[in-house]
Amino acid sequence: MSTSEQPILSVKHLSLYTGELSLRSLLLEHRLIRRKPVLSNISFELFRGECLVIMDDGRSSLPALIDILAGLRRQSSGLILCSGKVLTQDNPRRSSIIRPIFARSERTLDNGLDIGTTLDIPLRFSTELRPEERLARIRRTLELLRLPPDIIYEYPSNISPAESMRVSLARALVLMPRILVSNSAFMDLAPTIRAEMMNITMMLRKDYHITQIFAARNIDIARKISDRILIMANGTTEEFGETGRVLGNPQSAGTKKILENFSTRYRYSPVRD
Amino acid sequence: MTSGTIRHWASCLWGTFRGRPLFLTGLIGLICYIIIIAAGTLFMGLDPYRQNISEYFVPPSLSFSFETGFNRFIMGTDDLGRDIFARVVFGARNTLFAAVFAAAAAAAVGIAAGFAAAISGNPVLNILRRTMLFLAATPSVLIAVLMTAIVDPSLRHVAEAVALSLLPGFISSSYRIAADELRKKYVIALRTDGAGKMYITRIILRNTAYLFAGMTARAFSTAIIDIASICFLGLGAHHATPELGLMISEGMAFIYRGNYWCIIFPGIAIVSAVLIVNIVGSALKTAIRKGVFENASS
Amino acid sequence: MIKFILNRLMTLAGLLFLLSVITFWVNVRIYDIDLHGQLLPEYGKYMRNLLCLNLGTSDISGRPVMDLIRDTLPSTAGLLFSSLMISLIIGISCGSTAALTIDRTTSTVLTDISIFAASVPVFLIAVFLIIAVSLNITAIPSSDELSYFYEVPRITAIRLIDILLTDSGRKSEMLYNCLLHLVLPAATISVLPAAELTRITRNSLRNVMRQHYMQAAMSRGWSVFYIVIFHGLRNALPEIFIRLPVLINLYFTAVVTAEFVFNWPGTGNLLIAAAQDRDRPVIMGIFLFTASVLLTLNSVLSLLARFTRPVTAEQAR
Amino acid sequence: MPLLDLKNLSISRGEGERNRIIDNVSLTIDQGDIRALIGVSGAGMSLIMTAIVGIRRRGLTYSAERYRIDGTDVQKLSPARRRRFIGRKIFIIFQDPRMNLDPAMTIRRQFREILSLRNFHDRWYRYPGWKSRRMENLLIRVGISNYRKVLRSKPGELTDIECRKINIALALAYEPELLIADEPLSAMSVSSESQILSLLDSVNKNEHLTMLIGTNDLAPIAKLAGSVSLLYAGQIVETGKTQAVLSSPKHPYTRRLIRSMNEMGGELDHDEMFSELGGIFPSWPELPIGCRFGPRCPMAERVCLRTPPAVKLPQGHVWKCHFSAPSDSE
Repeated sequence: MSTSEQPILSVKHLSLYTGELSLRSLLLEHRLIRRKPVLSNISFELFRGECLVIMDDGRSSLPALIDILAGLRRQSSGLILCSGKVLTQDNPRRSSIIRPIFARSERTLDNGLDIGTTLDIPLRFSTELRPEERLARIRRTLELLRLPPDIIYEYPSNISPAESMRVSLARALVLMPRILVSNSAFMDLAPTIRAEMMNITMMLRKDYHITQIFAARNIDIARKISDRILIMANGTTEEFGETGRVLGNPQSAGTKKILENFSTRYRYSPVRD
Repeated sequence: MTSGTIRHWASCLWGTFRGRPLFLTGLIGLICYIIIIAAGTLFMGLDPYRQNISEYFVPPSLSFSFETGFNRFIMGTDDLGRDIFARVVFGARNTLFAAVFAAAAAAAVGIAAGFAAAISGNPVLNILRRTMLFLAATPSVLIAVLMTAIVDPSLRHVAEAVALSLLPGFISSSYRIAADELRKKYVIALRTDGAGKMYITRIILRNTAYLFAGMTARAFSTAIIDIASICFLGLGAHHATPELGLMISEGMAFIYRGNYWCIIFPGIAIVSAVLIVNIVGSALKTAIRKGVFENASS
Repeated sequence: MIKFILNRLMTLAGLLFLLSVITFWVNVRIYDIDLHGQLLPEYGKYMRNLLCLNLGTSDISGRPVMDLIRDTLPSTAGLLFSSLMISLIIGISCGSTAALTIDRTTSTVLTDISIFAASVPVFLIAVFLIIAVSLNITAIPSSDELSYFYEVPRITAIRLIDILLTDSGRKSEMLYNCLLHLVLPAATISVLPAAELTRITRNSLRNVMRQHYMQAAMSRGWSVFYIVIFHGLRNALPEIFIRLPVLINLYFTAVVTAEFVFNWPGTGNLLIAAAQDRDRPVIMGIFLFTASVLLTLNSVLSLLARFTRPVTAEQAR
Repeated sequence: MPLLDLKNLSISRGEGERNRIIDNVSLTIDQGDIRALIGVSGAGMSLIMTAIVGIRRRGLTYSAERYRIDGTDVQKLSPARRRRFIGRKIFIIFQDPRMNLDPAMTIRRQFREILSLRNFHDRWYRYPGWKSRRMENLLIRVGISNYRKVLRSKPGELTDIECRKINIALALAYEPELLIADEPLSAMSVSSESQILSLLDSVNKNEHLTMLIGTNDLAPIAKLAGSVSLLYAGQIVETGKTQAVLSSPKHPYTRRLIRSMNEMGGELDHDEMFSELGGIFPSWPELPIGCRFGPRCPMAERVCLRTPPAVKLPQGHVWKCHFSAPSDSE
């Protein structure tokens, strides 16, 4: 796609600090509140239908970044622009623009609500559709994810883990958001299930041009699915760019370190024949 | 749908009560208690105040003789010849009504305040919640004593004192429960779905209803005990009024003469009431939890 | 952490202030002081009296309230302490047993017993103890703290200690007599808190036993007793501390009732007597005293709960 | 003689073959071997592991035909002695690294506890202060340089990777014969993962510590594990030396798994679809009747759906399928 068009998501100088009351800093730095930087000055751009994979190296703050993008936390400074317009945390339309995928589905589904209601809630609160339209939308989403249509009468306790995984994906998709965000738990699934999920997201990217942001730890996956990659270390941007270029000839030390750490002598190397 | 839900809840309730014999006995006991109180206070024309000086300290018996028919006082009479059965029935009614009032008021106000403080992180409400620590440390007896300093003692004031002493517990624990739920993953997911505060409140209330049922039942039993104790200490109802605790404190004067029945029957009434409330309360807790979370049957 | 301590201290101060205001208002209502325009001076005077521990004088006996409290408090303290020990030992051991033998008969039996015990009012326990024990075993008295033929010099005002300190020839029988007097009240008081403590310990310990570190410790094959004491109860402490205020209320009611029934020369008995003949200064004084003590106790408990709770990863980050 | 010899362990939720959550699982682990146990979440890995160390869930019935730890028949021991025996021989590390450590105890105290409760019959380091010396050595051994601070702090103040290393250090201090690790790599960043892997390897090489590692992805530890067992819906479908299994997988599920590993490992180009395994993983109430993989097997025949297959075993490479050497029909 042409990079001339304006980016669908552009993050500018995003920073996050946590402050805590501490006597030591009061005595040493004469400040009652000690600020600990979690994210400092993260900025990247992403175009429609692209897939960004964010990787980090240990003790850095990838979850915080994902939370901010998903709208679960508030950044200390910096902007998140969605197709040119500033996207605030409490934007009522937010959930139809950028949506998180909750990979730990068994915890994020309310055991008291049946799947239909769970899928209906986002539609009810951020669209003006009539009930039958909402139901139609839900059915379409279910068949898109190859889930049985009568699963909407089931309860989370009665469906298998794989199904509930798809259900939480459907929950993210009913609003047909422009951007999907997911944390790394999405990538820790068993290979066979992961393959299915990867296929679904690829299909979404190809056919519906949904932009996707994944946090990943597996470089093979990153190389496979992502167009751009953001390497973070200690809460700062280490390297950002086209996946092929970054992983092809890494410039920064952090990227090199990740690459060499990933391909340990224990990792399975496919037999080429 | 509605009929389905009704059937679902009915099945959950009945299943729970049938599940454990303890629960079943509790249910039966509750029904008997209600029947006895209703019949005794409304239909049987008993009078807890009438004194027949001629026959004081009549021992309880179910004896039958052709002249007099059944013994009129199945639970005997006290020092003034008042029918203890009548006094127990009316006393149980008074005590239970006061306890119901206290528990219900405390539960309603407390849960509402706790949830409001938790969900709208309103500083004013939270300061109020903090000040509730003050009451949390003051037992009902103490409040009752303070009230006697201001107003004349009466059952109503006792009930108010007990409600006041129950309130802070409700507020703090409902706040804690709501805060814990708000931190859970599924609520966060709801928030990202764009659900409003009211809806989230509804969901949380639904998922924690069983906890509150248990709490309210415990508060009810505590209220019964406290009211009885306060009246026993002579800080509550006026002497003539039939009240279980009061009856016992009056009867204590006679146990050295061996007239145990003055205190045994009120005692049994109190203990059975509290036991029934506890058992039925825990049964309801289980049933509601089943009804909310085990939807496989519906 | 500092923030938390400051927070608690400020709350405590605010609450004590609130308490003083309430009692002041009650005083105003009782002795209908007309404070037209001079509310603050009146309150200042009241506060000054409070700060000099001057709680007024009793209407009946005419003695200062503070002296009354000082006389009666030690015996209450002794009673409270002994029953506290009993109920702590019984409650924690029963609760741990119930938590360990979960869904076995032992656990259900213990739980049902605790439920039953928790649903018997204190005064009933007292009355039934009198009927069952004191009327049959005449050696065990059912009233007062020490029989009248012994006179003990007031040293610490706690009878047991005084007896131990005296050098009279009849020390041993005095001690025996004192303990006999202690039996019934202490037993009465300790039943309810023990039952409640059993419930609390059982629930919180059961939650702890589910954790992975407990399962790991179990899988090491160490003695269950050791694991429960040093890992289980240690980690159950915060939960227990959070629930303890309930116990405080129970203790208060129990102590007052027991002192009333067994005619124990303690503060509770004094309070009830004052309430029955509307001796307002005594009521107000004891209320103020007890309320502030309980209030401080609650804050201490919440601080303890906070300190015993281990740091979680979120707080550490 | 194998260190762990477990034959036909079954864990069931009631009567009948379809209620067996764990169905006749046999594990024999040789001295000094690293056995990888591969299965998706819900296949029952953690159940098997907790059963091995003798932790039983409520409402489940456990049965095993044979359970020996180097030669001693554990089932013959009295419950108390069994607990002590198993505890002496096996050390288990659960998935969440932080929840393995008592959150209220400092690391030093936990080391102390392990070093003092496990009685070492007169060892060379029985001199005053050997405990602290030893725990510091162990912490350095697992690659924690600031051991003084770590020993002082409580689990809540440490990072995940530190907690994992401490778990391994505790295991080394305990000197078990068998180390059971459940998902030792889950939610680890890349560099921490490599650290843990090399640590496990060196421990296995130097201390000759036998390991049973449960994980849902074989790829990261393919070269580490000497032998591998694949778990599917509570049954072990294939067991063998890792090389043998990787080079000539027998069970269709294994082949599918290895194929998806190949694809993940870069066999496909960018944005090319993965090949999928249709259907969903069966979980307890809906366990299939015949071969549990039957409904999803690409080459299933009628017999697969009717009768559970027998176990085939040429030279230590065991698999559970009706067809002896299935033709590659994919």
